Amino acid sequence: MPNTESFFYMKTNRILYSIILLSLLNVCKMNAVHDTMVLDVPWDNGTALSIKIDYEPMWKHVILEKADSSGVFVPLSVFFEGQTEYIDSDVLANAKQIYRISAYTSDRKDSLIVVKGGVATEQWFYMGKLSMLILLVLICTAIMYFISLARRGKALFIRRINGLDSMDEAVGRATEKGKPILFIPGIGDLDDIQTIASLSILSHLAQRSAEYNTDIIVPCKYSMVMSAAREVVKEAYLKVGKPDAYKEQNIFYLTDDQFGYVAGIDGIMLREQPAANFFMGSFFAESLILAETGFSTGAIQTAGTAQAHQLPFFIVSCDYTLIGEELFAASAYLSNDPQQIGSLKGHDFGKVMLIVLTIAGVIFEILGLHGFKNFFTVG
Amino acid sequence: MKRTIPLLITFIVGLIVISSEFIPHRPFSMINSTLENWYLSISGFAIVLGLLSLVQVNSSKVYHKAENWQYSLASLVSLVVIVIFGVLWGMEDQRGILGNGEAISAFIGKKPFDYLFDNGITPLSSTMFSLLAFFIASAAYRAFIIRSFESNLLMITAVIVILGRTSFGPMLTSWLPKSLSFLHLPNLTDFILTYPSSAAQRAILMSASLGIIGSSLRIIIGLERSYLGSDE
Amino acid sequence: MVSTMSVLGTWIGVFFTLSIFSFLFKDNPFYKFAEQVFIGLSAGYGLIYLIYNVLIPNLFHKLIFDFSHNVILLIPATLGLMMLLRLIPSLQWLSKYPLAVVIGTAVGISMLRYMQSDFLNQLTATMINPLAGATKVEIVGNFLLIIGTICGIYFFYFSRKKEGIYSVPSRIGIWFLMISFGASFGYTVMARVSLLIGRLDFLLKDWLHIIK
Amino acid sequence: MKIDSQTERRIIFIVLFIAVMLPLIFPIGWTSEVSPHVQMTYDMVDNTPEGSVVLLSFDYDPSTATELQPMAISLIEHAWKNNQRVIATALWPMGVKMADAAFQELLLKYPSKESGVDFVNLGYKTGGMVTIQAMGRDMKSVFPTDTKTIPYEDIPLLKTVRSLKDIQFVISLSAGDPGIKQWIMGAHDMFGVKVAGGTTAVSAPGFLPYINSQNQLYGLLGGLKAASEYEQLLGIVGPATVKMDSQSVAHVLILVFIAIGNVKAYKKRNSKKEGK
Repeated sequence: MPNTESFFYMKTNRILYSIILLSLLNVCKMNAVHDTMVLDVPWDNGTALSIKIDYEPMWKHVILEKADSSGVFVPLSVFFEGQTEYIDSDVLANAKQIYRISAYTSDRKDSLIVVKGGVATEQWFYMGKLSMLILLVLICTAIMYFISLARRGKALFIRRINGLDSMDEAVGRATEKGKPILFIPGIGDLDDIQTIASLSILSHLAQRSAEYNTDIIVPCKYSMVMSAAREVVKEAYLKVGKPDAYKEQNIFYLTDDQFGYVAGIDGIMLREQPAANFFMGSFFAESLILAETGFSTGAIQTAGTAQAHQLPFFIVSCDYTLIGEELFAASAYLSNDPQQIGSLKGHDFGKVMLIVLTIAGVIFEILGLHGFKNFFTVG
Repeated sequence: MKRTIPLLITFIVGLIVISSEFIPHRPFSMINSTLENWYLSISGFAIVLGLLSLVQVNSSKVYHKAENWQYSLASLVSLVVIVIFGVLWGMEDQRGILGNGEAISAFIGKKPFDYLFDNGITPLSSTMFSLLAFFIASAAYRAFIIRSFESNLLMITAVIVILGRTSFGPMLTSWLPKSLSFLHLPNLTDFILTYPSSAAQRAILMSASLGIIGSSLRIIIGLERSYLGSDE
Repeated sequence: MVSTMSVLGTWIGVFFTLSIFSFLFKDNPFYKFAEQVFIGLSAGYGLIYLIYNVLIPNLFHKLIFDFSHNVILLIPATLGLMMLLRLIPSLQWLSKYPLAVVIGTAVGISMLRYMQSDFLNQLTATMINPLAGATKVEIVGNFLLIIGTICGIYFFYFSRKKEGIYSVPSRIGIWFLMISFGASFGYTVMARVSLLIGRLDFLLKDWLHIIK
Repeated sequence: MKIDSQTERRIIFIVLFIAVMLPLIFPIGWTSEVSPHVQMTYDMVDNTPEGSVVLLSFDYDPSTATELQPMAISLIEHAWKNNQRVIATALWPMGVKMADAAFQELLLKYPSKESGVDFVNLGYKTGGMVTIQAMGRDMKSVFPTDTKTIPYEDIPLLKTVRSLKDIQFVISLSAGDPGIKQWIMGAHDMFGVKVAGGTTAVSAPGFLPYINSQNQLYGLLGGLKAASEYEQLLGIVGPATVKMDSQSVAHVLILVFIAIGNVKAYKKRNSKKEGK
């Protein structure tokens, strides 16, 4: 690129100069570059322009430059053979951009320059995300519809989920043994929806433990999770009418460090000997350390995570494991709360939609009709 | 009231974030990035809460001479020491309030904070993590027993993949004729990982995404509010 | 002096390494000590790191040196401080405001990102022409991929009892899940052993100098 | 002979410990085949033009360094061999130090590479995906300075880099969350930047669905084996290659454990039947 730069090296007023040059060249070389267009990329945030060039194959080197704020052209891209479009996605909205296209033959004896400008504008809708919006609206509407159905008292069926009934038994066993129960809300922060799902399960378990007068220990990896967990447990104790039994010091922060947190929990398991362990939320590599240490202390263990690659470890080391969506279904199933069950029905609607769309997509692909898949392709 | 306004805030903020995904026009596109930056700062402050809880729990153990209080003292001391080091001389290329502590760095080879990191946190963290090697062996020994059809599937795939990932696993099946090359261990491992395993992972991801979308929606419209706690 | 300190550093590292390993045998004072030091050090590390790398450059530095352009940053600063009001019982309720902003932002973003990456993109990735595989093995694989995905999703369908004909796809779904879990487990062994190798490498190389 | 389960565990632990240690002291020297996802990553780096700016995100901490650090070193070395310029960032606090360590080690081999010109370490930011999205809009606002507190605009390497879109590819070396997934969602899905990943062997299967026709992920290095394969492709004998022997021995041992476990369970079942 630098050697071609030197050929047309101009210090002042490059734009004017090149326009004159362009008109001269165009006279002697008609038809060489059929068309050059600088177009706004439609339906976006006005930060992209599409530069389209239609040129004869004789032009082997096509260089695209863009004028910066002082009018100096800086190189942007070199077209490879056969390339006809370049998307400049680094453009300020609503400001005129000037591009210079220089084309050379392979022996560099002949050359041609075109200067064009264009404006990228902000639109009010991202067309590329239409399918996402439609599906999102469909799912959300379905969820809200089922929630309102449930609230109006319609009985909605949810099948049994393995492992959930045993959670209450585990709390019961801890009570018999006079040992505490340990609840780990995962290592995700409060911005992880799994953590929030985990907190609604905690709410249920805290109620049970309050009823049975069993201590519930909740070590947290993040301060915000700790604050929220305290609120949740406090409310649960309040609900069953035992606000005085609530012990704030049992819900505490350990450290933000993944393995520091695990080391601390292992210590708690060995020293407090909880009779029931619950691992609910987002887990990573630490899953097996927790589950195996818990196993060696003989606790009943229930785990639940949507973190697909940690599931095998929970499955081999825990008594019950909630897999993926089951974690989100759990609090609906446990609480029997109509709005949560309604929501779960809405998710099921989404699953049916997924299955139908997948089958339809496969059929369209087999038939060679790619429009269907393309419509759902975003980004 | 004390809970209604926060719920309203969550609703408005959530709605802005979602709509700005689809509306590329200002001001929506700008509000979103602003909110994203705020998020960083707010969560930055929150860590203080956790540290105070840690100090509270441990100092009360020390104060009341609870069982194992000596260890709580160790925890407090290490916390205080590393924080003081960090505040006084900074970390890495960041200056502390006493500057870069050239003299002390010359003495121990690096800043005291970094020294504690390299010789304290690093070995502790990696050793804790390495315990997994032992646990995965004991879990395999205990759990991979021929039982039901489903658990056998789990065990057999695990064994194939364990073999396929070693250096010599491939040698075991390299004699197979070309027509049966898909049974060659590395190929079989890749096949399992690329097709059936991917399919299951996809099913988990897709259905869980619905759970996440649903929970998010419930939080935005204020139905799920456990994280805010009681209304007092 | 530097070399003495670095030798001392290695010995500290060795002490902590062996203390943690001793946990495999049983709980003991060395592990208890190492565990508590670990918690203290890493919590302190997190705080210092956050101050130097997030709060100072993104907030304080901007507010102090270029206040007029960054007035808006007073909002997150205030919200951050409000988060700390949790410590004062009578003002605890105020900490729910920043929490609401944080959750609102996080939830909005998760909803969109999971919709796009885990729902839509995985959906379109499964919309394949199974017959387009280059080899027989690929074609079989493609069919398995489609069937496995569909049955797997059905496994998570909660609105119907798994009885009679309806139990079939869900059962197939479990098979796929089990294969996937087995594969993940097997694949992981390697990683876990690597970690142990890393520690042994430290003990044998940096400490005992047995290996190069 | 009756052994309780605690003792049994301890025996397993000790045998494994010794079995992993011995090959480190007495190396064996097995070679391995290169798997396709490693090749894809290698090709992506190899096909990126000279002078390009690339980004390596260090989303791990010392605990996973055995697996991920050799990848970091190989990837930086590969980029430098091709005269690409490397930006290091971290979504994990301790990743910053891992990046520094990797650069330091390679500077011994490539003394001509210059900080700020051939590489720069921008450090850590919290926030995961939120941060990545912000980087896609404006890198400077996220990283006002590098880790040496040199202002963004004074770093020669960053002259042409305004946002993520100016970066040829992102490779996230990730031990968990935030990591590859956030980069896929934030950088690829939102801004169309090529993303590849290096991760621990355990997390790798979870990312395979992202290697698809959408190219959400351009390649994936999973664990030490992938790292040693990458070293093989680069033609160097690195730390990963040496450690593969121990690996293989440990794998066989675990298979032996599984076999013993089954024999034991079988005997137990038989004796129960006889007991009846």
